[in-house]
Amino acid sequence: MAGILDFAPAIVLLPFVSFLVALAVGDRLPKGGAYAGIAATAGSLVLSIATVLTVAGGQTYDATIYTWAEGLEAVDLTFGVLIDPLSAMMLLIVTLVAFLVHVFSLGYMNDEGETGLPRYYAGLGLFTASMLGFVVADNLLMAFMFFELVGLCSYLLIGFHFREPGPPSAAKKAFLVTRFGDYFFLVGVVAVFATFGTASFVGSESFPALAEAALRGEASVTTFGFAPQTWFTIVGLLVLGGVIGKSAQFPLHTWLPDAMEGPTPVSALIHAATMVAAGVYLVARMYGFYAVSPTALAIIAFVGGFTALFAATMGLVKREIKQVLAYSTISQYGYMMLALGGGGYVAATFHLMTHAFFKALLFLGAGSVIIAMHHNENMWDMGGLKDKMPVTYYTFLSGSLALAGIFPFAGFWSKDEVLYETLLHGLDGNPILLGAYAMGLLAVFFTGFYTFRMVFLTFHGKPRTQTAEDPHGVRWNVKFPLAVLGVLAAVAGLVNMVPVAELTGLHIEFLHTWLEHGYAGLTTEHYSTLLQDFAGYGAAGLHLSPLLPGAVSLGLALAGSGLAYLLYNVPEPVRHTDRLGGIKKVLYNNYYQDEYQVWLANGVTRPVARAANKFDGGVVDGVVNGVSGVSLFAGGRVRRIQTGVVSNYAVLLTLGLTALLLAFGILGGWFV
Amino acid sequence: MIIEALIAVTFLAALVVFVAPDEYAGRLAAALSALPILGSLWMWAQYDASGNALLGGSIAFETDVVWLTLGGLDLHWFVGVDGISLPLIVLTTILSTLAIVSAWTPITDRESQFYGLMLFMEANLLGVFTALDFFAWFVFWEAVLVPMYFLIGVWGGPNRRYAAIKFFVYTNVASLVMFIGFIALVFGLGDSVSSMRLPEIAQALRAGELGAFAGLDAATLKTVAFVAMFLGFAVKVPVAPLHTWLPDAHVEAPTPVSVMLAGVLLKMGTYALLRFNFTMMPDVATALVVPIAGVAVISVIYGAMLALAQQDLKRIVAYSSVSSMGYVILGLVAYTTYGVGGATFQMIAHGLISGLMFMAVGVIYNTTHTRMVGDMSGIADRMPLTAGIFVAGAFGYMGLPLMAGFAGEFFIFKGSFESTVHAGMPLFTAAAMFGIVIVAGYLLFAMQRTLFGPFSFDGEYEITNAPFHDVAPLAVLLLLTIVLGVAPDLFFGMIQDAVNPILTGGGL
Amino acid sequence: MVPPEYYLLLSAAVFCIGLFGILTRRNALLFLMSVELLLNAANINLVAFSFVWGNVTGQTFGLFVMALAAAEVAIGIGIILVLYRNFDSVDVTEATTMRW
Amino acid sequence: MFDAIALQTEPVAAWTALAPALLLGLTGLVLLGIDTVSPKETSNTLLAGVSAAGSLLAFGVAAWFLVAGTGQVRTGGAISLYGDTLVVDGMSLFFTLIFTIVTAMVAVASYDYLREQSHRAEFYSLVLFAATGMTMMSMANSLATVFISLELASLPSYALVAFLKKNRGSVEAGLKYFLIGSVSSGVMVFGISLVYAVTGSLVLGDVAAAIGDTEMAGVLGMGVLMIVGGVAYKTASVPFHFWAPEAYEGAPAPISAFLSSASKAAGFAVAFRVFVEAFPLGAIPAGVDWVLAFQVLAVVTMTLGNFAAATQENVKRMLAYSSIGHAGYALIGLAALTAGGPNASVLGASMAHLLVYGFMNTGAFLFIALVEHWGVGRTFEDYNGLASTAPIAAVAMTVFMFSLAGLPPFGGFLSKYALFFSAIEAGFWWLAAVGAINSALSLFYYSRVVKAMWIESPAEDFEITSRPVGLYAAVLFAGLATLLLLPAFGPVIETAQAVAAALF
Repeated sequence: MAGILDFAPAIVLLPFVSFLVALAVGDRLPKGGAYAGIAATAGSLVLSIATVLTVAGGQTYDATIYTWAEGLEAVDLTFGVLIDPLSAMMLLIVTLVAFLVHVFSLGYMNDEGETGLPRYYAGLGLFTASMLGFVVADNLLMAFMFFELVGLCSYLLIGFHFREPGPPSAAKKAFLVTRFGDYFFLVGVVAVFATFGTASFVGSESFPALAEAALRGEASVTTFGFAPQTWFTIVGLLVLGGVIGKSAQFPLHTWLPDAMEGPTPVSALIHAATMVAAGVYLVARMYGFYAVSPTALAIIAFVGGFTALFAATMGLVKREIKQVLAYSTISQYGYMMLALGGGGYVAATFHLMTHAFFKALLFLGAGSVIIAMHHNENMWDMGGLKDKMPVTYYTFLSGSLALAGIFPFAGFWSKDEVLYETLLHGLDGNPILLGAYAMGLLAVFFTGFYTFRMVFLTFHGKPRTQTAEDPHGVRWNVKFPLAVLGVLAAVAGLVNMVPVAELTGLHIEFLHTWLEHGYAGLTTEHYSTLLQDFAGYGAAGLHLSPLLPGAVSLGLALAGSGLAYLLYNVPEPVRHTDRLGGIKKVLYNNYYQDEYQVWLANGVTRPVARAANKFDGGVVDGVVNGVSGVSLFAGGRVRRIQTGVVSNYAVLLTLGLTALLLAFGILGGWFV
Repeated sequence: MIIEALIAVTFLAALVVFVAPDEYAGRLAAALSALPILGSLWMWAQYDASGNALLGGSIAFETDVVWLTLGGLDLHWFVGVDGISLPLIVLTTILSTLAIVSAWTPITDRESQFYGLMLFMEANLLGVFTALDFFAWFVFWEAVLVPMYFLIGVWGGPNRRYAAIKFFVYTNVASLVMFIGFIALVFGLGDSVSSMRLPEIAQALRAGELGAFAGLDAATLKTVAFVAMFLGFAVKVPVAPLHTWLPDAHVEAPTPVSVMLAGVLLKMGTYALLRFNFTMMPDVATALVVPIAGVAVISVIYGAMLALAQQDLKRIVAYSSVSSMGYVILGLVAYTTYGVGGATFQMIAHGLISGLMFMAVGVIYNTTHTRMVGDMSGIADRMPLTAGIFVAGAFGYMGLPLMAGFAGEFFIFKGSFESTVHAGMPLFTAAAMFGIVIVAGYLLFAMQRTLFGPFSFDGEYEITNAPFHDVAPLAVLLLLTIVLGVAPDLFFGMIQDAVNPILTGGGL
Repeated sequence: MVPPEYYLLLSAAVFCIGLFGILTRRNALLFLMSVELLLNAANINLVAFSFVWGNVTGQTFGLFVMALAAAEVAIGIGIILVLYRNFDSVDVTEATTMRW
Repeated sequence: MFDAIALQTEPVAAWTALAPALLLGLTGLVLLGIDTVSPKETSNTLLAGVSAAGSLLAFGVAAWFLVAGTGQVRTGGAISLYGDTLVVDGMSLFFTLIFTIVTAMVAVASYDYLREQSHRAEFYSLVLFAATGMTMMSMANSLATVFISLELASLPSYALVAFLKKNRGSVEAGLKYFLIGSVSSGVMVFGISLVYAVTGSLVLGDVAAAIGDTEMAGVLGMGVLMIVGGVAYKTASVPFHFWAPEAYEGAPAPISAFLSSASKAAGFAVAFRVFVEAFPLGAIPAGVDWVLAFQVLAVVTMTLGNFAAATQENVKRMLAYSSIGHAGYALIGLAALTAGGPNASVLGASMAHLLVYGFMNTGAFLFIALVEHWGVGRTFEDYNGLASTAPIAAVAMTVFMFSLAGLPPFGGFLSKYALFFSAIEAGFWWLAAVGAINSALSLFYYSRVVKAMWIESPAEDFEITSRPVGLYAAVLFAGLATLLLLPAFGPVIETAQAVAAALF
């Protein structure tokens, strides 16, 4: 067994150690423990690179490293590490972004003189560790546990500025909404255990394999009286609940924009690489289980497509730069879901990767802008920053082009493939996919628009405020991460240029080949067979050139960007979105999603709780007190017999005796 | 003899402390209460028994002598432990000491009496968890009420008289109901038992040797007795709707007493349910699975909803206990290794975590002299350490993975979902599991309102970090919670070993 | 000879008269006398049935009863005396300081 | 094992089996003698000492007999004396233990209680004569001796209740006790005469032999019920209980203790023997169902007693009602009898409860005596914060209260549960259920005393100067006994059930 992969657990443990260090002695370390975190993530990054290289060498790794609960006459619950192409790639992404975010934090937190830095770096460390643990998890239970820890960290980091009113509330909302999704996830985990007796991802005894076998009639599992496929769909959708929560898909997306209350590097971490990615990654991780259930796939695709469009429209009218980015995140993860549902396993992974880079970049860029603007996030107060902070501007631009999906930046390739795959399988006679594809396509236009509206409002035109006149400078520790990511955002797409391959016939879709390695049950071929056999994807076997769809989406992206250019790339841009009138209000209020969810929480649940409380105090406890009250009242009456007049006693005594005599006389028949 | 030594030492400690001067009664009590901890840990280390004490398994540290004869039945002094009782003993000894330490600040008058009673209660609790003869067990079971009555009544809050008498009478009525049910059962067994030793009775019952008695045929008698005993124990647990004594008791009781009440006394109920109803009469339990699982789900959801409506931090935690103990009932009725074992594990986990939460609330109360959510805000600014532990404890209560609460709850959910006693168990489980969302709801709301946000406090007290001996118990409990959450097998192994015999035979 | 039932009826009548006296008389002494009637009702039975059964047990017991009646009266008079001292009357319904 | 066998094998010595009763009677006479020798300056200490010594001696002898086996199965069964009108057997000795120990405690306690009183000698001697009467009651084997010994116990009691001649309460109590008592004895003796009319005999054995083939079931039934009435009076059971609350409240506290413990027990002694021996369930005519009667009385009595006690303001009166309630519990001993049932254990449980009750209830009333001695008021409020000034006594009282309520770790717990236990064993689970409900309620009012003493804070400081030796000694002794009767309950219940078995 390859030595290097045996160190895979260390990838997880290093950031955890940094968490402990920062927690214990952070206040006595320079930079509040920042260096510990940087060192740890750097170490993890190096190890991840080594891992990727080893995996590229065709090796994989799956080992149980700890038995959490040993079942007596019952299944064991274990922790294990699973290294295959997918997790290796994800490790690389996570460690890279985490490392860069740690570096960036030096600029954003330390240089800005924040307090409570040990807490911050401890949070970052634990967050990274949890995410990495989730990535390498080799079974669903372990995945869930680290999934929850990720949630905890998001709570701690979003609520970092706990002395202000906003962040704690946002943190609470983030945890609560995702918790709601995790409820279904947990039910799903339990259901998986009850159905298959195991929750491991990999191997012939893994639950996706068993599910497939069951459907092929080669194995039998407990399906609680349902047809196997129906039951698998139910279980899959239960797990999907957690995904929808964490990946901020409709209708559980509402926590994400509020999460912008957290420090910007945290936003970068959450949205680019960790928490939100976790959901999509989970679906990819257990894709074999979803692939056998067309219903689940269709729902995933539709939710994804709808979310992509829905969030994009909301992004059109936002004022704060981070809000725009937040909605773009939701929208982009919608694409990934769309791809997964549409059978584009590789496309989804691809987009996951490219998005990680360009979204991290955009957030860090926004962060540097925010530093410059003295923590004012309103784009209408900015303008003309491109000359004052060129590094930020050009990297940010690269990220924006990627986000908008403009050729040849990373986003173009991945998004293009997402749409292509979906269309392809939709044309197999799958109208839901076609609908989802339509929505996704439409969203491309909006994406281009809001992205460049943001760019132009922020960097172009004339400075609209005093701060924008002379912004606060940023140092290397901000510029370095931006530079790295800027490059990646530009070139990351080149690893999988499907259309070019189509044209030239060269085999340059490296990611495809990459994901064809690894464990038998976890390869793209296997997935496509599953999709074909059980979901009918690609059954018709029709061929479709990726060029035309690519051209269409590119055209739309350009159109959107162009419109933004016309409207906002002027010295004195005006609020054109006001022309939307009522629609703008609706959009600006996010279709009143928050309102109804808050109403559900406060307007429905709390009154019910109060009613229950009244009932408890009045009826349930009332009965208890009533009993004692009645007893005491009865006692008060009983003692009244004792009048104190001895003659009455004589009377009562006689009556009592007579009563006894009569009763028993009649009973015993003495008088006959 | 170790068990006798343990109980005797604790009783003596109680006496010593009772006559000790108030000045250093607290320190003395803490020091003396370390002895039982050592003893219980020694037992844990030496533990070599296997199987269920009631079902023919080997019994560790066993003593068995005849005490007296009643109605042709021998009453024995019969004590011993198995994998179910040992963890509870460890929990009891550790929690008692921590509770005593946490009392140093809030208890300011009649200290020697207070600590004496605490130790007296601990001794009786140890008896409850070790006694294997019904009458000996029942003596301890009832004797626990006496110190609790005083602890609430003397050192409690403004409404303590009502709370104390309510607790006293309510639980006593329950014990009497249970007593009648059990004794009727024993006589229903007739000559097949010669003593009140629980193993004898349990095995006879599972062997189906129950006969007709007092005009009831065997089946009816068994059901009636089961229901009577279930009701009797359900009050202690408490299962909704028999829970109303609990919030009053908790709110009035001083913090250390709440810790013992939630941490250990409630476990008496579930422990007894497991030992008696679910071990001795699995056939009836499985026949009544729907109502039992029903009340379990109701306890979980209803209790959580009630907690959601509270403004008093202590009431929130009190009602959430009702919620958490509902899970235990669900696990017990599942009759799977993970279900029953998880229920037992959850007793320990909830003991630690609820103790932690009550202590944390107590520490906040010691400084602010209020527990009302509305009276304070942002106190994390002034007492960060306490706030931090509070947050950690709260997440433990919400079932955060790698903390004990998650282990217990997940075992229960897994066990009851895959349970075969009734087709509806998955639905019951899913319904009960929604509790994890509500619990997150009320704890997060409470923390947001009190710990976070801009600091404001309308009271004349100076809010600063709590003294070390207030925070130390919290830290210990938090540590234990995490240790048990990361390595549940510390207890879960022996628990399963003791639980598995219950799951087979006996009409199952 | 007189059938035994008649004795029973007689004694029952005397017993009822005594009881009636107890229920109606408020004067302690009269109350006491009524009690004597109860005892004598018993004596009637004892003597009569001693004759019926032809053993002397009943008669002997009758003597004991009379003796005890005397002793009872002695105590009773004493108590009535202190009652008069404390309540200035021998009305049994006067003494009602303790009730309920 | 001494010469217990000799005691009954040699006819000449048979009367020695009466030793406890004789000792008590003699002590009473000695006390009168002392008083006549020096009427003026009789030393209280001497009187108390003599009476305590006498009763303790009697206790010792009775205990020795019980251990030695006098009159018990293993030594040839009951010793019958004077034409079988008196028997000495295990049960009589067991009850003698109760009477004598209570008498001793009362005597010791009265040492302080009577310090300001005159006519102490009469007081002590009356107590001892009453005790003698009770001992006789436990031995009476003929309806005649039953009635005579009952009167011998009652007449001194009347005088004792009214002992405080200047105290209206005491006098009123005496009057009521006396009037109800005389009526009840009238009823009882009439019942006896009816039974005689039916059976032509008064000796219990002969009665039992004769009732089988009688055609006058109605008359017999009336007689039996009237005897039930007499018993109910002595045991302060409904509907003959009316004297009890006033008598206990008005009487000097030691006498309340004496009556509510010893006298009640004596009533049960008579009841057990008479109904088991004279009207055995096997032989009794169908119409005469005294067990049902006792079931009714038991339920009504315990319910009325407890409910009335729950709302009292006066502690002493609360105890009076609670003692009615306990009479109800003890009646289970008769109410749960069945032809061929586990009667011995039922009866034995009841006896054991009476023994434990003898300690805890006496102790409780003596604590009241202590409080009266201090001149603290009688209501619950007056007891507020008593524990802070008199912790030792308060602890003892707490023991009594919880033991009466049936909580561990005290004797009352086991005795009460043994009672319910045997009731269920006999198949009367509903009796146990009623008892359970009642004891739950009793927990409420007993704990009111505890609450007042420990939880409430005193309205104003008591000026408690004295620490009366005698009262303290008696109270603490009772408390200790109540505590020790939990571990030592084994021999008690086993003896009780063994001697009870001899009756069937």
